[in-house]
Amino acid sequence: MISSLVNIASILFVVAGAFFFLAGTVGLLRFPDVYTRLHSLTKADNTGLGLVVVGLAIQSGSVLAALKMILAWLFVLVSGATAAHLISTTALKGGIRVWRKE
Amino acid sequence: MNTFFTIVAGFLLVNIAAGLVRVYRGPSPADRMLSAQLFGTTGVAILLLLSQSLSTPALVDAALVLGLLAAVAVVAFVTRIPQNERDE
Amino acid sequence: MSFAGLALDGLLALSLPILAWRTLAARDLYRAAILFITFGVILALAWARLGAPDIALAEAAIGAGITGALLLNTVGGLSRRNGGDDDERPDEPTDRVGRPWTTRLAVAIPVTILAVGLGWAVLSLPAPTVDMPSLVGEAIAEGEVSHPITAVLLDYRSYDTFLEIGVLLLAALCVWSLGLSAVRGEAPEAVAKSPVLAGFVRLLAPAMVVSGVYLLWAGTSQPGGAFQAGAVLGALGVVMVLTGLLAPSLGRGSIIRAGLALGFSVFLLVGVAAMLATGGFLEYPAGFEYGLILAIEFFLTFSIALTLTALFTTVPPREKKEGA
Amino acid sequence: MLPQYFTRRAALHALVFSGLWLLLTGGDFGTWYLGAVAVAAATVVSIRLFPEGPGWRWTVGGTVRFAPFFVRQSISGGFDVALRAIRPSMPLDPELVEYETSLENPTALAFMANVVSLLPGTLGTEVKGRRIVIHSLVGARRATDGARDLETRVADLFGLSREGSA
Repeated sequence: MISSLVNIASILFVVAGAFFFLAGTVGLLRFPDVYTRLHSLTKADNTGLGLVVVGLAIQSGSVLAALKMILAWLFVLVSGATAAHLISTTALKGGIRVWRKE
Repeated sequence: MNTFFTIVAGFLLVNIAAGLVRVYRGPSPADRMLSAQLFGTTGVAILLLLSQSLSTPALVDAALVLGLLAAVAVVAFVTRIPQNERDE
Repeated sequence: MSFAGLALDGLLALSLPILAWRTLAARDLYRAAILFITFGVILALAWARLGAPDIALAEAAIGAGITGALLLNTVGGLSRRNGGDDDERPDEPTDRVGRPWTTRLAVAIPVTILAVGLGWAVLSLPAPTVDMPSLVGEAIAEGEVSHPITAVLLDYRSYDTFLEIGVLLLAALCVWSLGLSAVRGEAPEAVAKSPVLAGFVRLLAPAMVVSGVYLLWAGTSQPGGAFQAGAVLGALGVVMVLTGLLAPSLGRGSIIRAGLALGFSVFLLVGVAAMLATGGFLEYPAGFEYGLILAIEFFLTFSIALTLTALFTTVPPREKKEGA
Repeated sequence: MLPQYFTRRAALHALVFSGLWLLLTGGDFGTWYLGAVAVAAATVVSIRLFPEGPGWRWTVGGTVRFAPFFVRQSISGGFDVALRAIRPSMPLDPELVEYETSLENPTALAFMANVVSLLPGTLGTEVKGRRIVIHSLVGARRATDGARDLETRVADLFGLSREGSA
């Protein structure tokens, strides 16, 4: 009973995570300039990974294993935000203009 | 349950494949770099899913290393690739 | 195997050769570098599916991490040399690569021969004549460590790692002999002075050190080991050179040279000493295996990390400390 | 006074890195001999790379107040950008906003610039002195309001008193 509840919760979290990854990819392809694409890189994918980690963590059955996966998420969070900052600063300095609505 | 995780892993791999269109189109070097960074994040998620579905805890270590080193290439990109100063 | 697993494997098997082809056929070197990083990520996933988590780990560290930085670094260096004239700068940051048919042919012939040879080798693979499982079982009975992976890795991996550190050392010497100019970060001021970059390194450096030593320890009972640990610490060295925290000459020449040779030397010394004691090269006396191997791997990790950083900066260390 | 402070800081760092080591090894205390090497090396690296004092304290109360805010905001940030990407009309009206913070501490400033990127509709780009250039999808007004709110919370988290925070 409990294990099937855990399974359902796990499936919900992982599916929600996969949805955010999909949205991130759609943003990567549809958004008009490098800055808007960076929005989808930092937010959609990190939320997606966070949800996948939660879904897997409640499956793992060990607190330490769950914490280790959360640690992996934190590493990605830090490097994702830093990468977005560095890439957007370089793009601004490189003279890539901000896309504006017509 | 393991089949479900494998399916999601496959779905995320398709996401990477679709994202390659952005690498192909660019147009700026920054666009290509950010796509590669995105694939790294997706790769971490796939490795975590595979670690569960294949019951291989060591793959969590691989995901950890991938996450830890994901930004190294970005640091190399911003410090080594010259950016064109375009006219405003 | 489930259908889902088969589909995932098929997707991996399909995307790897396509990515490899696109990487080689890319219009310019920068795109090729980006595609290579992606290739590294997918390759790590493929190794994970093939049940080789240790290679997946190495590929994540080397392929997606440090090789990507190495290639981007090279692309940056090349476009600096070629794009001196500001008006002539192409839209892309790198030169277009011309590929005359002679070059293509010169590459295509050996590659085709290799591919055919490999295909033939795989198809004509004989039934294994060496009974690996029973050999491993014997080794476990002889050795001190009980975990089968531990025993195999520690007893048989020695030669492998020994040759790897030798090759790396030779590569560093070859790069030094080319007389290239020193690599240093040349970020625009807004990036170099950004507190975000400094904060990132501040956070990352100790995490990489702890993770690196963890991988070294992990190698004794699960995937991991000196090479993976060295790759993580080498990546840290690369980031520190690029952000200007470490001079490209790395430090005092004699100390750096000694550090590069340390892993190889300790390995050789222990191996020879073991030969004098037990009669076989790298055959450790009973009861000392675990400690000896861990000590060797420790020094190897240090040397591998230092060698990777030295390979990246491309200049031999000076005898006197720079700026002292 | 200074040496005492230095060792306290080193001890604190060592404690954090020991926690990281135990987490990675799965709580294996039998690995203390290598763990000690790892923790010592990491502590030396972190103190040697940045010898100047931090100028801030990590406050427990601030962390407890910050964590739920962070989780809530990053989920809503993810939702916001996901909806923008998937809706056929793709509502985007980007503009660049400069926000001047009163945070002087570089670590707090870097932390803030990074977290701005995880809030709904805002992306922290260039940091010029104490000004953060924000690329906003939600207009200048909401970006500034969000940044001001975040600034207060970051100051709370780092135990900094904002100058002129009236």
